[in-house]
Amino acid sequence: MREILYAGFGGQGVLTSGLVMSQVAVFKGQKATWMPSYGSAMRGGTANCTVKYGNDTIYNPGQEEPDLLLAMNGPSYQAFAGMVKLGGIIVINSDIISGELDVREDITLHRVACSTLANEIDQPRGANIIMAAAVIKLLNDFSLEDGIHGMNDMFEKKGKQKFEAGNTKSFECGYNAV
Amino acid sequence: MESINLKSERCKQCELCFAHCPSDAISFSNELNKAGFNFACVDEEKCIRCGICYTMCPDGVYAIAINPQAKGEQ
Amino acid sequence: MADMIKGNVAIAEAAVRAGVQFYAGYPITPSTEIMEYLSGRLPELGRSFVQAESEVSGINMVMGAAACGFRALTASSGPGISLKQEGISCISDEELACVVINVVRYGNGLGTLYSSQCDYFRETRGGGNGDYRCIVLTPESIQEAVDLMAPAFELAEKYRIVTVFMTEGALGQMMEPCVLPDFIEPERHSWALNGKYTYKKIGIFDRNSMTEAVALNEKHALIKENEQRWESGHVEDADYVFVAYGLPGRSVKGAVKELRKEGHKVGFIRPITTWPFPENGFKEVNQNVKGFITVEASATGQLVDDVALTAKRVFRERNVPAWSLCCVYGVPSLKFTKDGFARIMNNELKEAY
Amino acid sequence: MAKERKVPALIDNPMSFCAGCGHGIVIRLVAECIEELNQQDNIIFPIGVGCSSLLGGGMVADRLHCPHGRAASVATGMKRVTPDTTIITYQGDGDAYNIGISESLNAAYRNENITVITINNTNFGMTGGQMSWTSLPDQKTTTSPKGRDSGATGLPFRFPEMVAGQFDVAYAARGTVTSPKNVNKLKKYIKNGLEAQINGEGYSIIEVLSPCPTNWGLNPVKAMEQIEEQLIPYYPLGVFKNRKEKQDA
Repeated sequence: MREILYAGFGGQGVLTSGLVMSQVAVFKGQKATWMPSYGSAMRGGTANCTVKYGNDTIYNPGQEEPDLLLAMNGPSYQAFAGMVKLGGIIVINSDIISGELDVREDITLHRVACSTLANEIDQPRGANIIMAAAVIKLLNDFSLEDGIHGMNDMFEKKGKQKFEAGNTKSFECGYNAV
Repeated sequence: MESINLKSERCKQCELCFAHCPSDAISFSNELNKAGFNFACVDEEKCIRCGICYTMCPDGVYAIAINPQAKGEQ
Repeated sequence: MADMIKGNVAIAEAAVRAGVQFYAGYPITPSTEIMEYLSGRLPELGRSFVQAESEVSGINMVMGAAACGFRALTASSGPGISLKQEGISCISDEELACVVINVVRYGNGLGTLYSSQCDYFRETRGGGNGDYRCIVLTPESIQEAVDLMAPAFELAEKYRIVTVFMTEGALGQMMEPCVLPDFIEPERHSWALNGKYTYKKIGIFDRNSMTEAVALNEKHALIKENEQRWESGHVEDADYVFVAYGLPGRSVKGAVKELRKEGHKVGFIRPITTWPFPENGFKEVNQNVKGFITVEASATGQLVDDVALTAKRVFRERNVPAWSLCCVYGVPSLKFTKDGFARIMNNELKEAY
Repeated sequence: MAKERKVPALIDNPMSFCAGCGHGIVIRLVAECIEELNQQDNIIFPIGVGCSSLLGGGMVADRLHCPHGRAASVATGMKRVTPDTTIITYQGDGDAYNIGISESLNAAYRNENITVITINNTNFGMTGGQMSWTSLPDQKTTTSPKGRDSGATGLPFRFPEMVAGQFDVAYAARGTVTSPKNVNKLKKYIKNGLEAQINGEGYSIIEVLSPCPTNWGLNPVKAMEQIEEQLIPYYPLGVFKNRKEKQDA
């Protein structure tokens, strides 16, 4: 079973990044859960969600020990980097988290300048999709095609199919960025 | 002919009928009803069947019937 | 293939499919999405939704709709349910049927927004003034929650009682796939107020409380006998049996699986009804069991009281100790349960009873 | 020519109100209107807590004893699921205006299609005559033994005028039971309120100034005089919001 923690400022789209991950897993017939921090945390401060997926029963949908942390801002990195599983992965938004970082030796750190990339491909709101794709690539459980199909299926069911081309472009960009 | 009928057992002797009767037809019995009140009585000769007692009674004591047979039976 | 769906939204849609004709309530985190969803969905189906001016008013509107024989629902959280107790007590007294959802949040008074199980005592004891109980259903997953919605109403109507659908903030806010139940079209209750004076019960005067108390006790006894629901595993040979409901109950099943692999003879009982408490589940437990351990999201330990009382009834000849692992709020991790178990084995944690 | 006068079957039972209490007259008027509008098999009464509760004991109609003050909310739930049933709340001033002011105002605010009958006797009758929000300045009650001090406890308010002035309601009126003339006028108000509901015009309220001889310490006839002399000057009788069709006519 995989556990991923998506964290950032409210409004950065981390909850959607996590939802894309969970929906891709479900699309491929796996079990998945998505659990957010909620309430006052949704309006301003930090937002985070834990996604778990796999073929076995998910007993606890809550956070335990993430295999991967996506940190979209500095406070999220500071708060959660220590919780990542031994030998785990951390992906940071290097547009916001810059300079020297205190990184655990067992961790593989990936820097993705998601906002810069989003602007380069003319998808200014696509940073979170770029990150969702980067996470899917790094965990190596689903192919690029599975990821795109799962994501597009999700947005279509929400009635947001008009963004499909843009989302696909962002996803491909993120998948190739790591 | 109209008749005036009373359910005396319901009377609580509040005297609102008595106070508003235009023809002084109402008096109170010396006997007590089951609830312990000196219940209202109507002098049928004086009564003009105007229905004001019915209007002012909070306890449903009075009824005016347009029923000659019933009158005959009384 | 089912898609990811939010707990509160799935619960609300399940209520629609169970035939809910009327909803009234007041928004409060973390239950609000139920109300938001129904505000659009019910009118779309020609049913009624009222945003009430208060929690108090909301439950009384539910009382009115329930009295007229329709499936009526309200939802709230911690302090909101406190305000509804007057109405819940009156609905119970009038023997009307309705469902009240409590998406439990942590804390006393206004509390906080964290997920919790701290309302256990209130919900399982009736909650308001008087001598009544509510049937309390406690799902462990979104799937179980949607599957329990129609039974929640069926139980309420079968016994003319309030069913409290007690879930947790985390379950309301999380997402996972579920298969939604089919639509049902319930009939208006035969005992409903219909304007034609077919319902003869009257108010507090001219009533015989003695007779009614006897009838109420008989009803409660019948519910206890017939309606206990639980899930259990590995209890026949267990030295220690974990007891937990809701999301902690689900998490504990994972911890039991791992502890078993590590050679510990542990089992679990997961109450699905916390009232009536699943005493029958305890009768299946190994006669030589060494203890019960609750895992619960409250600071003080509440479920442990029912576990200890039930152990006393089932194991009459000896005192089986009961421990409580309290995680205050949230969902206890598998590690939390396993660490707690280790502390109990090392005599580092005193039993509650 | 005399008219036939008969207590409607709906309430033709002994009621346990005190001697000279106005409730009995109001209930009879409501029942007469229900019969005249042919609603006797289509009616539910959400009943308040207080002396109004005693209606439950004698009435032969669907009724529900509501939590104290909440009748307007219970009525809302009833009306929303059975819009063709006539729903009448029957409450006292303590129930509707003190503990239930929120529910009462909000039902009016929503223009809920129900009829509210409030018996205003300027005190809490059932519990023995405590001060109500409608008690007059200087009125002696068991919780204002030296007379109501309006500076400390507020001034009595006029609910029908309030909702008529502030909210989009269908009909608001105040009547009393002090004389045959006033009783007949009150019946017209009640009938208008019920017709408004039956026609789907919205919220209607009829407040009734009613005597409480027991707690006022007066005989029933004197209690009626007290209404004429002291209550009516503060609580004027009349229609404060008339039905649209009536205004057009």
